[in-house]
Amino acid sequence: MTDTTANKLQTYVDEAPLVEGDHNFSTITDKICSIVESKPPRGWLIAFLFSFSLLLILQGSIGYLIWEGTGIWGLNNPVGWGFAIVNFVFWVGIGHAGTLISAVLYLFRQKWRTAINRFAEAMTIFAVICALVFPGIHIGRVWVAYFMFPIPNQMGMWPNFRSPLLWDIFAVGTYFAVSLLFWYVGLIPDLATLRDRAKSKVKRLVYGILSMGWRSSHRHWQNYELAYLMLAGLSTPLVLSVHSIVSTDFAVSLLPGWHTTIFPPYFVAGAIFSGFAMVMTLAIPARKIYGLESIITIGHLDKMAKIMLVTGSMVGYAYAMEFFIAWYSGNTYESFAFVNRAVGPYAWAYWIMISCNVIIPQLFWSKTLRTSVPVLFIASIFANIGMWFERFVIVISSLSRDYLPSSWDYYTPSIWDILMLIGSFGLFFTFFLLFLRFLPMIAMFEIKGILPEADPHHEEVH
Amino acid sequence: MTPKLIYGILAEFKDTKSILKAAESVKIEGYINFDCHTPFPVHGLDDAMGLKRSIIGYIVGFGCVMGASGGLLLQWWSSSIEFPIVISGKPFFSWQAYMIITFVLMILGGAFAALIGMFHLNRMPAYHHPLFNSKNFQKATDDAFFVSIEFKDPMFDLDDTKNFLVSIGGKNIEVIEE
Amino acid sequence: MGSVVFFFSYFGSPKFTDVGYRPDQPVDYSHKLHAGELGMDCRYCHTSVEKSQEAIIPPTQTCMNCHKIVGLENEKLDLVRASWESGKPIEWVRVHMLPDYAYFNHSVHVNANVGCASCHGRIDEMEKVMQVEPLSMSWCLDCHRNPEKHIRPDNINVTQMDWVPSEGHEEIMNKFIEQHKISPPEDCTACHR
Amino acid sequence: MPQIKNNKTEKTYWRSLQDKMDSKEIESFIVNEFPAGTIEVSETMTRKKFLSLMGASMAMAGLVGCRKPIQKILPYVNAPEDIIPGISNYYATTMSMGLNSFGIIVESHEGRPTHIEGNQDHPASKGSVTSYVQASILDLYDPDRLKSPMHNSKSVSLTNLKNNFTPLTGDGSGVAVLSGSFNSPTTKRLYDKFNKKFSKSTWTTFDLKSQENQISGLAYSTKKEVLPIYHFDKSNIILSIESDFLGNDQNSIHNQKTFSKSRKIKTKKDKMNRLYCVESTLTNTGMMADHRYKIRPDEVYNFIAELNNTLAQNGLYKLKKINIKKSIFDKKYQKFIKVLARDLIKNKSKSIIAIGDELPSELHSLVFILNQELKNNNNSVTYHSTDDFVKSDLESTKKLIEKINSGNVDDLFILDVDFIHLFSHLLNDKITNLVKNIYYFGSHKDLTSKISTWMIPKSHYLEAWGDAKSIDGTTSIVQPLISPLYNSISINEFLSLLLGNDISDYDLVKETWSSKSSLVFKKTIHDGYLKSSISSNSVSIPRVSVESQQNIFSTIEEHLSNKKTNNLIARFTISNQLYDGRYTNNYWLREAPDTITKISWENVALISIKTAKDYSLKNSDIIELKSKINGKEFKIEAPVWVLPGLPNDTIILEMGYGRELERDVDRNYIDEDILGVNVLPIKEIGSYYSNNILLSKTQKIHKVACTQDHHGLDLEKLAANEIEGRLPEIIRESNIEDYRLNDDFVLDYDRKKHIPDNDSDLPSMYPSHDYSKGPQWGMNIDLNVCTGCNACSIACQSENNIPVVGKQQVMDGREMSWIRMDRYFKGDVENPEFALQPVACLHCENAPCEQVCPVAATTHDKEGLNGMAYNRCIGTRYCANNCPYKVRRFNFYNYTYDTPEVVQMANNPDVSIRFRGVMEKCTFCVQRISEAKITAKNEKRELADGDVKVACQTACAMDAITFGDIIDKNSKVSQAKSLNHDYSLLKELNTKPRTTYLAKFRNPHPDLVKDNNNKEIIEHH
Repeated sequence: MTDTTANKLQTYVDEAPLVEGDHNFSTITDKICSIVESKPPRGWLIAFLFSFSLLLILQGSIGYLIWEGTGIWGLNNPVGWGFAIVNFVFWVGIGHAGTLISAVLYLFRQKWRTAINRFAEAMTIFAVICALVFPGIHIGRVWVAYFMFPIPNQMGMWPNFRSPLLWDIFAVGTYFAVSLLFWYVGLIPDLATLRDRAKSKVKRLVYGILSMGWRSSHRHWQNYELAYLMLAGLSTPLVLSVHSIVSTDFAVSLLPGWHTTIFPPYFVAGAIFSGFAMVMTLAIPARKIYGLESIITIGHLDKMAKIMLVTGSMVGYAYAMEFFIAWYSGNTYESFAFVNRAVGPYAWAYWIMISCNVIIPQLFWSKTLRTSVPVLFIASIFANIGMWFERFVIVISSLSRDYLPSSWDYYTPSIWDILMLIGSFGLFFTFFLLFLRFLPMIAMFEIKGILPEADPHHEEVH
Repeated sequence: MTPKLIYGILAEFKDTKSILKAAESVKIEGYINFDCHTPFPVHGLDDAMGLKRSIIGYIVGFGCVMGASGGLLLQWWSSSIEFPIVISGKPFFSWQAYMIITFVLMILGGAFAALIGMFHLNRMPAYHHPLFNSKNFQKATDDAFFVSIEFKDPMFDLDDTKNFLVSIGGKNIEVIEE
Repeated sequence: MGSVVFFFSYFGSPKFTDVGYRPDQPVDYSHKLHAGELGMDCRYCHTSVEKSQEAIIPPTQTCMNCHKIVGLENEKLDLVRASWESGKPIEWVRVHMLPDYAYFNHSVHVNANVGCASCHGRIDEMEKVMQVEPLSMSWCLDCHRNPEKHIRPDNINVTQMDWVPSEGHEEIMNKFIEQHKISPPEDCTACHR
Repeated sequence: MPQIKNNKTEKTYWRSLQDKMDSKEIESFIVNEFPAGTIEVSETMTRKKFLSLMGASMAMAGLVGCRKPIQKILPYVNAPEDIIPGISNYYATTMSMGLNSFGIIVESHEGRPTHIEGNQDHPASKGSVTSYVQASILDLYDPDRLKSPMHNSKSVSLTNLKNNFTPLTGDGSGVAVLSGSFNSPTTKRLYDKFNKKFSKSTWTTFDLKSQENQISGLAYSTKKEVLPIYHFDKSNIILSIESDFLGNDQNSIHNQKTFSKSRKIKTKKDKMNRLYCVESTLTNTGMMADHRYKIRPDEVYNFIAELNNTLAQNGLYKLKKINIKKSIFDKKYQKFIKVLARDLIKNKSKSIIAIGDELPSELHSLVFILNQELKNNNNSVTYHSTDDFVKSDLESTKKLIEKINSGNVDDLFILDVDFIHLFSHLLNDKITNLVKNIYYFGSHKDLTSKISTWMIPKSHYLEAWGDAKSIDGTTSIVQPLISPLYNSISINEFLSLLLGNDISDYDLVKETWSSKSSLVFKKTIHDGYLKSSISSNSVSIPRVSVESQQNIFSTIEEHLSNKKTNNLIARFTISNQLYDGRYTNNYWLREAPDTITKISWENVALISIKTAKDYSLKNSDIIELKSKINGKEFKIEAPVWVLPGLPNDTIILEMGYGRELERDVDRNYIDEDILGVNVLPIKEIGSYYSNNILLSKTQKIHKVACTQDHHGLDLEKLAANEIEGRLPEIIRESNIEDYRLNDDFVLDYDRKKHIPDNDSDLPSMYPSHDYSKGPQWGMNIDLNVCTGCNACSIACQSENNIPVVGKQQVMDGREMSWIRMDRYFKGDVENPEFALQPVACLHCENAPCEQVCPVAATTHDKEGLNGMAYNRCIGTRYCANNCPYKVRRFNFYNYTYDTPEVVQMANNPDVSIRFRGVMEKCTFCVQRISEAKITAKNEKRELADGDVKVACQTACAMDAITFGDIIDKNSKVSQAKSLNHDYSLLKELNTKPRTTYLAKFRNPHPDLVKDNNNKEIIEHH
């Protein structure tokens, strides 16, 4: 084609090509399948062993927790919730980017999502698993946790559907199920690819079973695409609702600092913020190790950085609003709760939160920083830290000083709190590394779908 | 060994453009039981093959309704019929509080409907299919585009169909046995 | 999933696990003989059933009231006599076990004309006492929700074992319940403290 | 609980006894009352309850595939007539303490005493209890008690002891006996016998907290050995000089009962007494005072002298002026004295000057004169002879110690006094060589038992027959509730052993009472006291001419100090937790936070804020205190705690701590070795403060478990200011005068926030639930009379099986007590005002805790109770978070799993024991409510007001707590709630609490108001 047409094409696609380098269908297939088919790089092995040992720590401390009782945590009378709940909300938040990227961006026809949606979804699922661990173990009597499910029983008792905790169970549970479906449905064609390329019998069998006998028939594609669209359509409101519902754990209570109507939107913004941060934290090393720079391009990182900038600022705005409303309400308890956050005994946590979530993202106003990989990497890690502290501040500082001063107390985490936090990362990364090893981390058929030659009319653009 | 039955004929095409044309002409020729196999959904192929819109949307809708109504019913029955308990002095059926779970279950119902519906319409899982006997067909999940015409098509004739496929530019024509 | 739920909620329920519990007792005392054939009133031995939360297992004394005179040779009674002489109580095995966090009160039920048989079954036909009702919470609630099935009119003795409600019994009892302000509680606090 | 029932059960009890009333069969009766079976049954019962822990978790939803472990039932072999299993009996008996004794009603389950309440008709208890009386039941089940007699640390059987224990022969030369003071006629009788038989022996009595000075002081003026009893209900003006009559006092229940009578406010017109308090420590009485003035112990002489003179100037002309060279008090103080004096005179015969019993005797004499000139004597203050008592005697104690040190004692008999703990610093180290035999009659393996050749275990008062007298002379019989758990004997039995004959304590008591007819005897046992003996000791004191008392004034003159001193003084007080140390092993009392400092488990050295600054000390720094006592230097180390409202350069030290015991059982969460500090070494025996203390700061730190003011709030202006802002709303109060002008002042705080006056107008998304059908339970707490003593919370602990969690857990903020006694300081740090507020579950109608529980474990019943179904609770702790009053307590660990079986016998079988991971809280004593309801149903009657009395309510001697049906407009509680100074806590949250509070009133003297109307509130240690 001529330069002019080339320019036309540019303006038509309106963006830099989503896949760089001269890729065609088969190179894409080879590139991505090879990761699964060839032996893992040493980096992977080391990372896996490390995170697996962390996972063992988690298991150990959970065992001890169930044996000894909740007392091993730093909890006390006013502060009934500690790290466990903080971690829960943190992980649920992380779990947001995945489905958001695939579902929402899919509905908005954001083609660039294809490069990252697969492992963003994977990340979601593993994060939600980590999240689900904590409400499970934080209760005093784990062995009767089933009371929370509506199971017919000899007591004739049913759960209390007014309780935000129960909403959580349903919301997060559903979110997990739907994300899993969404992810799996997306995987089927690629699993078929792996099946067809598989050398060993075992692999062919396993991938064969998983791919459900997919034969890339177009009559299937038709249902498949619509179903996928439907799932995307369903997950979008779900994604937005889940963290809103999680936020009701706090918003519905009457504790000063928790009882806030701004929580739902601001939790969602925070969740997206931390979610993208985590995607960034994972994508950057992954693309380096597996040499996927051509598929997960700087362009992608740049776009994610922009989203982080936006959501980060939204969160910042929410922080400011909280203060304003607290002051404007004229409610002494309310205003004290927030002043206490900023200058009280937990001020240190508060200011870590502010600097990580509000100040650092402002770096992304600059194009050069947005496109510098190390900056992005470090910033994203800070964002994760900041978001963890946001939950810490909300949960602990509010609880430690509520209405009656006589019961005020200070909360200090015990060693077990910290071990479990670390351990949860072990759980997360173990899963994630296994995913990288055995499943295509990038949606091949979708990438193919956005290659220029995928468009039947791509040669006759004039 | 018993003589193998014929399933149909498989022809390979080089790119999206040609598969589109091929599908079109197969349709025009009057074949019904034919199919295209592409590594990714190729746009415009539905019309080319003359496929009707998928009904999966209705299935999902049904799933949503079931989920929502089931959820609300459960909450209403258990809290105001089965065992009414005074909680925070609120009415037994405090619907405001029950909306959330109702909504969530609606989504869940829909999602499962979508999955099951899709599998059902595609008759999946189907672990055994004649096409899998073709070595060449494995490319279908990589970078090759195929048209397959089934034996049970009224117009099917081994030689005519073969020639027809050649005429519309099909490569590596293959007869697939069951 | 559903089957798992069913598994637990059926095979786990007292209906399945508890009903039919019939432990061996140190003395094979026959309710069939005493309550059935001899027609002794339950309250002869279970004295405090109208006054206290517990119906009490009778002291050895009670047995000896009669067995000082009758059944002197009966070796079934050796243990009873031994206990009487040594002053060591007989170790009966509890049949109807309520969990310790459930506080059941015999007196209030008996005084509300709930028959013994409603919970303990036809004791008068049992050689060895057996649990016939699940004694589960939902089972309690069933009766608390519609007591008219089990409450007896004043002229019927609560200890009468073979009594069966007559036609239209429930209508009569609904009136009775209103008159006597019988209000079986469904609150948690009624049984759990 | 319904008194009617008590009487009924007791009646049957007595009918059954009459049948076999000749003393021979009494033996068999005592045996029969507690047949071998009983204890076994009750044990299995508690064990059963204990199993309910595991049961609670496993048995639910029948999830247990395998069935529960086989349960054995042990019936009685020979059923005692009076015991119906499952129905608790109530017996009257008496607990004596020092010179006073309290009539009590003991609840007993299957022969197992579980709970103590006051005896309505007994003048010394009037239906209520002190925390000591309440907790004394735990001592009965103390697993560390001495279990059998020991000879040279080899245990001896009781019969063996009784047969060949004849330590005393001859005239008893070289024999010395040391005991505490006692009021039991029988013991007195044996005491006289002993002194007659062993004429050469010396019997010494010693109390750490004694009325000796008071008695001798009064004796000097009145020529009679008497003690005063104050009648606060007959007085408008009360001055307390170093006297904690509402708190740690012999007769505190009587004092509180009468005090609250003239303190309760119902309408604008009601009068209210005015309490002035002058003290060097900080006491519950001080916290109640309308005017509290701190004073250094060495200034008390001056204060009383100046008061005397001012009174003399202002109308009591008969009083002799004391010549004061130069007043050491500043203007403010002198004005106070002037106002006070006028106020006293204005209320002649309607005022009281109460003075701390440890103060020197001449002051007591003078105060007697003052009371006399104020016409209080025989009106608001009556005097009661103490001739029947064997009283503490300091001088002879000193002599005894000399004798011991100089080796003139061969056989030393120590009767239930931890001799070494008290006197180790005065005793010769080689005491074991100096004294041939030491016989120790006591209950624990303490320091004294270590040096003694013979140890004879002492029976608990609920295990032994005996008798007792109250200060007013009321005589009563102590009847056992249970046969001795261990091989122990009562003091009477021991004394008669010493006299060479082995007689059962029942016979001994019977003998003492032989003058009375056996009918009277029985009636006395049944009622718990002898009607005819009420205030039989009272003596009317003829007027004493002031002239005859010259040298009182002169002695006082000698003691006056002419300039303000600032040398360090150590002021010693009796512990609020352990009394004089006798409750060292009572974990209820140990853990109940001190009523003032809120510190549990230990004692600290309390100092004022200024002193802390001067010596640059902060909380829990360890200081070393040195003091020279007749030439020898002694020192102790103790952690510091800063408390507002203390005089400067004065260190308050609580006695009774640091008493080392040898323990048989070791608990997981309770660290037995936490004993506090024994401060006695630096205390000069007899004096209540020591001068010239040397203070030096060590580098050591000792973490102290304080249940309030965690995390140094005082260091944090932010928090302090916030509390200052909130307090007036949380604890609403008014000066009585302002109240007369504006009697619905409590609503002003709400109106300021635009909160509607009545709850129903509060906006809500939901229609409110209909609670119109009765009974609807509610509670009301009168903050105006709450002294913050711990009686209610310990009563609750005893009634509801609340576990003890130990110091570490308390430090971690996990104390379990259902009633949190909030204590706030108000006003300026040097002279703060005090606000007290007991907070238990308020049973909100719109309970925030309920809606957040995912499993409906905490729900409302139709009578408005906010119930907890422990076995449904999964322990999300969400309810606790969402409780604005923070009254829910969580079992972070399995605190009860290692409760010794004998301690489990103290458990109330009507309340389940909570397993770890379960939330618990006040239930309005739901077990008592259902008991009352069922009894009413069985008796085919309606519930009457007063049928249900909750544990805290009965315990409270101030009658601050009322409980009942709020639908019944005539019930006490409805009337209290209808008062217009009744308010609900945090009303704006629309929780509609069922427990409401009556506002606090202060009654300052108009002329003094401007001095302390500084309304800055601060929270401070």
